[in-house]
Amino acid sequence: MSDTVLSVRDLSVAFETRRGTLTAIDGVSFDIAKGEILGVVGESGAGKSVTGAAVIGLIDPPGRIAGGTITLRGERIDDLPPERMRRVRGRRIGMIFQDPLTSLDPLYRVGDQIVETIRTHTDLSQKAARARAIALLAEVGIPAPERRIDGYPHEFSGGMRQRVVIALALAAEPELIIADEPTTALDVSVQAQIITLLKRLCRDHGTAVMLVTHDMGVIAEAADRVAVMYSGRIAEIGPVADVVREPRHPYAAGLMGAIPTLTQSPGRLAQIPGSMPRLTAIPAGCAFHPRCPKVFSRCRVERPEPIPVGPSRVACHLFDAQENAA
Amino acid sequence: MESRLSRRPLKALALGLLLGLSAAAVPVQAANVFRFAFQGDIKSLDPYSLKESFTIGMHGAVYESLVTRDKNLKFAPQLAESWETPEPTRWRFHLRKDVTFHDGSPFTADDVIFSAARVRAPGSNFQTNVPGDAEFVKVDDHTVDMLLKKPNPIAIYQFSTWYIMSKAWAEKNGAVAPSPASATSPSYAALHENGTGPFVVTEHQPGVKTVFKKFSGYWGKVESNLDEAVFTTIGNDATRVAALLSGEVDWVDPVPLQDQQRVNASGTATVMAGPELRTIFLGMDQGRDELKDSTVKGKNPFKDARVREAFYLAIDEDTIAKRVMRGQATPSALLIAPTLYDRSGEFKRPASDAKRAKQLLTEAGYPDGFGLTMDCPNDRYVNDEPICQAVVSMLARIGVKVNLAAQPKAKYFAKVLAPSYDTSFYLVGWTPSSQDSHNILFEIAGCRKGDKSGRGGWNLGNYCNPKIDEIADRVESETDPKKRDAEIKEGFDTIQADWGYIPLHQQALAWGVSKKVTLVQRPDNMLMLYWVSKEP
Amino acid sequence: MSASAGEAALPPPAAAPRSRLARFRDSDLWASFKRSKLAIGALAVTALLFTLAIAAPLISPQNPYDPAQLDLINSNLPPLWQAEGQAPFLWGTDDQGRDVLSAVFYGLRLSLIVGILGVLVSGALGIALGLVAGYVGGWLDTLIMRVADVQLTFPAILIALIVDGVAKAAFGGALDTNATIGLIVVSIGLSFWVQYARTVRSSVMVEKGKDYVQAARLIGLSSPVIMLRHVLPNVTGPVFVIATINLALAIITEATLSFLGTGLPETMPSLGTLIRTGNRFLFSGEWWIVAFPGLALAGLVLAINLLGDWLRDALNPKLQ
Amino acid sequence: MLAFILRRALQSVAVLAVVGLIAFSMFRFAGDPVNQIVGADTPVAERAEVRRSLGLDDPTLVQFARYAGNVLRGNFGISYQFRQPVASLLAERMPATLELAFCATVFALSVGILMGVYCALRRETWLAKLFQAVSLVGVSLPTFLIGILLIFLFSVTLGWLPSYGRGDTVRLGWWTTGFLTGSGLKALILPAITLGLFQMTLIMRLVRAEMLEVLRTDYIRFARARGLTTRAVHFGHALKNTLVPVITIAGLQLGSVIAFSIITETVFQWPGMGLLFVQAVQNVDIPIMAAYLLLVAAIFVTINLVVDVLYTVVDPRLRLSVGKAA
Repeated sequence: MSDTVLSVRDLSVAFETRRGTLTAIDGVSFDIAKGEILGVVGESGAGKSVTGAAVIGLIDPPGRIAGGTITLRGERIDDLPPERMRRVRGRRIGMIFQDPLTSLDPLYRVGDQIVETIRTHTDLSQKAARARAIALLAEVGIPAPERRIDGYPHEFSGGMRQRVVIALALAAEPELIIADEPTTALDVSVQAQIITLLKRLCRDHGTAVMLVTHDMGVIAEAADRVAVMYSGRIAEIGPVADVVREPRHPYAAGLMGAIPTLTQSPGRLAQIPGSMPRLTAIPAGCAFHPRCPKVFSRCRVERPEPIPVGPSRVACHLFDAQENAA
Repeated sequence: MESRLSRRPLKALALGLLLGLSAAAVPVQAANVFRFAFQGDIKSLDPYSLKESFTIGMHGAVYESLVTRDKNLKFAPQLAESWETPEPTRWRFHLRKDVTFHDGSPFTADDVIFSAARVRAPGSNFQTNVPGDAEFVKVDDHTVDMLLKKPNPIAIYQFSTWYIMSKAWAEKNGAVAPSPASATSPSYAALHENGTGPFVVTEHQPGVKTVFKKFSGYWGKVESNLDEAVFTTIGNDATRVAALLSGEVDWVDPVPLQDQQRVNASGTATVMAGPELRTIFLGMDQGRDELKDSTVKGKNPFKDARVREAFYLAIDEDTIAKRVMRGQATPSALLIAPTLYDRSGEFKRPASDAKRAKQLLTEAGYPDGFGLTMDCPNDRYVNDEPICQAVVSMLARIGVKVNLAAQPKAKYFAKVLAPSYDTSFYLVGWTPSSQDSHNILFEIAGCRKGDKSGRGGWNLGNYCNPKIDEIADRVESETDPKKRDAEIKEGFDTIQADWGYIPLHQQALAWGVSKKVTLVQRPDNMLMLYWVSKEP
Repeated sequence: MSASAGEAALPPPAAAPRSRLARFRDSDLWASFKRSKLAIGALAVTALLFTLAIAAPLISPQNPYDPAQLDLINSNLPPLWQAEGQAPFLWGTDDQGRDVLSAVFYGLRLSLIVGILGVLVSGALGIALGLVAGYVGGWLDTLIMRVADVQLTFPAILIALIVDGVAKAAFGGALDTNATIGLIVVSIGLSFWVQYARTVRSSVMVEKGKDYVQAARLIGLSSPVIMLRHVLPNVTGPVFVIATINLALAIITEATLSFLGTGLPETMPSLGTLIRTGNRFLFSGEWWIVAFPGLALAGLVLAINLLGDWLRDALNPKLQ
Repeated sequence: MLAFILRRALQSVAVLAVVGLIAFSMFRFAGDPVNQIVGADTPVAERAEVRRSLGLDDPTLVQFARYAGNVLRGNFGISYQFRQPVASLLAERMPATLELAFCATVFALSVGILMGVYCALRRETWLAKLFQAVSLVGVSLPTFLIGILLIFLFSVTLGWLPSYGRGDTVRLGWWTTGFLTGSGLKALILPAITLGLFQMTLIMRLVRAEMLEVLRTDYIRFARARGLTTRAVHFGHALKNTLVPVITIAGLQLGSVIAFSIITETVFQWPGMGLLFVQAVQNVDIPIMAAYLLLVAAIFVTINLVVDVLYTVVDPRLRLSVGKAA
């Protein structure tokens, strides 16, 4: 797909702490095309959410973008002044957070929050904005939206609230939606509905989606392509079918060990012994090498760069080595 | 040209504004209001409720007595035009005929007879103001006789603070008795007044403010040019001084000693100082067989005259007067102020001598001293608690360890006064209300018998020498001033020889007075509103 | 995972056993302490004032509580650096010839004693009631928490005044100094327990639901004891913060009581009493009588408040 | 909601009953009331008569019932010092205290919230640090010292404002007000500041802490992700959510403002209930002390109830827990 919406190149994010600078994201690159859903997976602390936050420009101090570029439809947005970046947020990039229970301001009616978002980014009148809000609620599948629009967040169930959040993210017809663990906090039965909804909306509106999750099941169900992150780097990125069925990177392979289906209860993700290193103690060379079953000497000293392997790109010396060996 | 035109309306506007402002600034013939503040409050308007100088003075603006005292404390007629003693036991008072109460009713002999009964009724704080054995008889509407059982030259000495109330008014409002009939009903006379004086009370909020206004139907001529006087209580010393200095009030009492210089330097107010009639003294419990709250068990050291002398000599009154009182006190050898007793000059205060005091204690069997508790008020007299503290440290130097219990006057008096007389060693100030030495010999130095006469009523330590009671009785009926003074001297000599009391000093009055105000300061520390004038 | 990933990913405590001190030095508390100059300053001032208070009898030129050492001749002397100042009265003397410097040292001591005792009483009361309320629950919990609500109505001053008034009415007459201290301590204890109780109670509520308590119950262990062992470490932080801030409040309360005339007597002055008596001389130019005790009190309370403030921020994980 | 309010009301009544019991015990057992009423020289027979007229011979329970009945009818007994019904004494003083407390609260709330918001939004500016420092000094200086310093500065040295009392008041029915005269308004300034200062610093610190916490919540992040203006995020969402717990605390504080006015009223000789109470304590006037206790409790309970109701109005979720009392 050539119609690239988002393009991230060599993105690094650093946090200044009293123990020195911690690099949370280190040289991450990927693209998302129009209407495409890119899944981003990894364990907690792998840098998935930080990547999302970096794209939408919401990294709070002491964090900052330390390097690389983010371009939206060819326009660089990582160095925009705050006020211009604000206009990008909501208008061109929408965001969905993990916990619908806490994402909505409890003191305002949901309708008011949607209208507020619409009117911030468009010239619609109060009345028109309200009509659009009702339409949005209907679109995300809220029954009786004319009535529910005047409800408070606490009057909605978790799934319904996530639908409201999605409606809010869609309010100004953004080109890109960053969905940060949109289903994690929901019941399993509701998860599937939300994913289906997300997919449908994305298809209907042609919106690009960055779907951050640690749940391979969700990825398999929803994503077109997937990026596997480990310790702030992309280990493997490629079409979902390839990565899931034929993971190349040993870490990705470990992740795919057990993919729960949406109808089953989610099993444990990491079947790999050991745990991801802390940001303060990322080993030299390949960050995964202490846990890697196929580790060899080069992994301990040299950091692998992503190299094309089939339709995917994989950051692993193994494939270099294979070529060498062959 | 154009600019001149445009400026004109502005000018006119400014002028108009100015005119308007100045018109608003000129008050419409403002009433001449005197604002004044005292550290305590006027609790009750009932003139028989509380024998306290300031309150009595305030009542004196509203109520009047048969016989009053003038600016020099000499007797002067008030409701009685004149009086005579046709025989030693009969006093005849000729009443003024042109007097009406504030409610418009006329003043007659019946009111005097009623007031004589009420002032001596239970609950009155002024029972001793009128001789207990006196019988009042109406001769006609404007003549009253007072019949005594025995001659009494000082029978009317306390009449100036015995205010006359209206019989009809009291009866109508259930205020016949000084204390209300039932303990659960409020007292009418405490909140309302009906006197004959030059001022009426138009507003009375106990503890907050009391408003006096000129009484249009007053019988006499009033020196004061005030239309209104507003009284407020300001208990806090600093606040009170600040109010005077900022001109919010025209008169305050007292000005704390340490602030007097500042008030005088302010340019807006001055301190009116003068000797007060009140004498500050220390008393010792000589009645109990075992001293209360003391380390001495089974006996009372104060029963030994040497111990009392040791206490007397240990206390350096000169230093107290100079330092604690900052010179605003006159050390006194007597329990009465010099102006009230002609032969005061013959008495000398023994000089302080800590060595001798220590020696006396050793002789009395307390070589290491002993411990006891001292009671002291902390909001009654000028620097009362600092005086007590100074006494404590002076006694510490001869080995006497004093535990000082300083309390607000309400609690203090509740403890040390009748009926419990719960004190071993205390500080009190006393002004003889008759302004006569007999009162000292009778109430302060008389043996406390607990009878109705009131003898020894303020003898909190029960110092008792029967000789003084005999002298007091002779003084009471003695009519020859010379002989009387000699008798009194014998009495005071006896007290001193017994080391019965430790007189300290007469404190100086310290009124803070605005320079706009002229008024009269009498040594009895009463502010009389009818002598107050203020530059309008 | 949120954008604050950097902070959440701090290194785990090293596995090897280390000394308590070493662990403390490595802790966030210590790190944040080193960073905060204000906290260091506050601790230094507090430590200095505590030391002065403890060492008062050793370093004071005079024992201001011993009346035999006071001499009226030396009254109202200005500080040493002024023209009429006299040795050894560095900060001048009050109207009784009391050395202001010594009086401040001893006053600090007394103010701290009253404050600390008050905090101990309120802490003990609050923790006990909080434990009971949280553990027993039911109507007892409701009762205790309702009483706590009522309690909040009445500031320490009001309680102390009422306790004082009632005590004086009941016992009649003046109380001696020790009884007065006791009265103030009780008043402070009675008015500051609520916060401890609420903190402990909520912690107990959380622990009560946890598995180990249920498990302990099942195997017949005395669960209150086990809970105590788990609850107390959890609440040490908050309780310590409350105690620090309450100590400052208690000292102010005592001073205010003294101002209203129900505090410590002038013969045995605390800082509050010194300010009350010195207040009389504010207009007269004898500023040193009130200024030094006032500064000492303000400094003490400020330093303790700063410490408490910093402790609260440092111990609050949400604020890191 | 009605049930909730009803329950709170019932609890309030219970609280008042408890305080009533305490007040009654003070009244009855703290010293012999007879001693306080009659003179010291009153004979035994008369004392017995007074005792009977007060009903002190009845069983304690009967006495309490009678006391409670009297209190409900507004009869708090007769003041020992003033020989007046306590109820009318208190009624006379109440306007002074309430007007002072009102002004102090308005001052504390307006300035406290402003400063708190500023400190939360501009944490690192020198002005915010100055506010923080001032607030600490504010709580570290005893109220009476602040009052005296203010008098010293503004009344004595500068001569701008009066040092004591209420100035001229206007009588409106039984209420006296200082709001309608120049001198009355001027007289309010110093005492209101003195009384409000402590609450102001408290509210400032509370608002600051609460707002910092709110700014970290998901819905604020989400609001920013929606591209709302900083203004809308800070004042539309963050401030409103901050104020919910602040209302509770401020409401509770109003009760203690009234009680704390004891000190301010003493310093400024403000003719309110607090001054009356201090005088009552000094003079062991138990009926006034007991009535004051009851009154403060009643005011507190009423405020609490109002706050609860207000809470349900402001916060649609109707959170039952009374916030996190700081």
